[in-house]
Amino acid sequence: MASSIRVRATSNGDITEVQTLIQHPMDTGLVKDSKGELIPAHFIQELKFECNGKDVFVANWGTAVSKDPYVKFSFKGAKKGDELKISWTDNKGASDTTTAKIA
Amino acid sequence: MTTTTGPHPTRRLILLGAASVALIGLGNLPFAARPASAAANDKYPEEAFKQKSEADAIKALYGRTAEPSDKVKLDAPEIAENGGVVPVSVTTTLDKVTSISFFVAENPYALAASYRIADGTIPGVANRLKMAKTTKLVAIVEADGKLYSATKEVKVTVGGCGG
Amino acid sequence: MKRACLLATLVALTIALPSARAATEADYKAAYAAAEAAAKEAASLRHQWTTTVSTLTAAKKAADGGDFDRAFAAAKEAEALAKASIFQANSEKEAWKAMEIR
Amino acid sequence: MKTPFSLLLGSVGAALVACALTSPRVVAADKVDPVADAKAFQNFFFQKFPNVKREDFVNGPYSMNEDMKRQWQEKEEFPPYEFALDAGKEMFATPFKNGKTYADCFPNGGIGIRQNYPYFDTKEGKVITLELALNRCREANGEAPYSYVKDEMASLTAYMAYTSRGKPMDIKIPDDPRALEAFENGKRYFYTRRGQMNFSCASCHVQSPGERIRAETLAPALGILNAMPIYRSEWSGMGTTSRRFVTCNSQTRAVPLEPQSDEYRDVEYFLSYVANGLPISGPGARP
Repeated sequence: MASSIRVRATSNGDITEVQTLIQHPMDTGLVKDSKGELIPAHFIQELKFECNGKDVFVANWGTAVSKDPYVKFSFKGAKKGDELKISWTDNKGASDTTTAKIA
Repeated sequence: MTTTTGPHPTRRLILLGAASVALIGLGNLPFAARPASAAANDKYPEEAFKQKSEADAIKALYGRTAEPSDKVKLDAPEIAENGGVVPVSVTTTLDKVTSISFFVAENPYALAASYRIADGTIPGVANRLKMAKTTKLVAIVEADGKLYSATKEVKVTVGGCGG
Repeated sequence: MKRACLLATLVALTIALPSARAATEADYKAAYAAAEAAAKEAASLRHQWTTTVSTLTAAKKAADGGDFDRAFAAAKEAEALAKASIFQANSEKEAWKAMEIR
Repeated sequence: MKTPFSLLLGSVGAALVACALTSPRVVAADKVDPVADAKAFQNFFFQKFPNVKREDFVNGPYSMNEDMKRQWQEKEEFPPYEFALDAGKEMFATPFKNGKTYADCFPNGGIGIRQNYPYFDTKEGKVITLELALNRCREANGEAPYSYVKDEMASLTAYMAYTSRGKPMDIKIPDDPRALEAFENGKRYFYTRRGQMNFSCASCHVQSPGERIRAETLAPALGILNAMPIYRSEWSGMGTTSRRFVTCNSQTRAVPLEPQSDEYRDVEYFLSYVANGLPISGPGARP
């Protein structure tokens, strides 16, 4: 199955811009389903971006991050072809990881 | 989605994750070299995410208050197209930034997201947040151990003519 | 706009009928049957309103609970709504042309 | 009640004259003229919004409001329908149990043809929409049909729309009285008031596009289906044309019809035809 993480990392000069879209329900635990029962909270808590063995960006998320979450940031010190490792863990202990080459 | 469900309750997994992050951190010292500031520790700020009000959440996360600064540029829509998906971003000209966080005052829990900015990472982030209703949105940037903030009001209401 | 006010008065008029004494189950049954017939006609004209359906269900629920006053009133209201939607369907057969871009 | 015969005759005469004066097309009104209708429809919007570029009308509410257009363009960098698009592409290539695929059911393998849907099938004498054709393809190959309002149908139509992006809408009305009748039926549905709110599609999308109903900015009717299927933040999920018609009905407190019922297929035929020439922009992201 395709990874839940879509990532686009493009570098120009020394700055690499990273965009990520992750397939995840991000349930708040405050919403009821059609039968009126509360849908339990299920959301990504930590999302890590690692490049050349260093954590360049770490996100700690609560329940207010949108469904299929998106995040964009940039960092220096990487060049075309370097590998970016992205991994997330959610409050149920599930996790997923992927790697992407910087274009 | 390859999901590896942790054998033990999530707390164990998070601590494990946090420990490994700390090790890497020590490995090349970007975090350790920074003066010890409350937010830069690597544990998932469980307490801060539990706070209802924005003031309590800031205190729980950073342990002190922030002062407004025009060096923090917060971009958010005036009227949210939809409360479930509000594009929000922040950039700043401050340097030695170690953390950026977003607080949605009127949400059940104010702290929405907190980002740890490593050395060499541009201090800025764009993301999409949920907002329960018309609310004050606060962005906090931690730079060189001090807190700077920017605030904007975002109008949120339901759409449609009400079936 | 004139047609909308006409519609509103029609609905208000039929609901405002004062029911002097407490409604009995028989009153409710008669009112419900009339409402259901009107709703069927509205459905056949493909102009049913969601509020007609929900008011009919509310009437039935009240009746099942033995509260025939509320059930009777709800059935009357459902009938009024169904009649209004029938009026809308018939008047719109020609009225739509007024809004057409020519 | 006996009205003098002459009085009656006079009033009928007056009415006829008045009628002839008011609308030059009174004679033509009975004969269905889609070409003239489409021309009038497009000119109405081009004149009402002179500074909206013609092809921008397909962007719905975003063609009406700069601030929302900025929010939309930000989202388009990494749109939320990305997952549905990939799923649709995968489904499109996955053979049925009998080894055939969707490509065998459609001209040109189903690629780049969305702009010709819906079309009028002269054999069956009715409008065939892309969603109906997809389910027929599934049934013809021994597969169960998908729900018209759920994700699978949205993913398939998202992929097919994506392969037609930028191509001008190109709907044909054959010279067949039943096709003209379907077009007219769709037009009648579009302008007919329904529901307790007593709104027609035109009340919102012709009389007040660009204005708000609470937080939502209303899209112009011109090109309103060019972006289908759409990922709506409100649904935090994909929606097909069928799902949009059903939800629009319930918003005006009208009981929705069956997805793909005659009225829905005909109004899709009408709305697509009058948008001929405007580019396909699906799948779209909407509030």
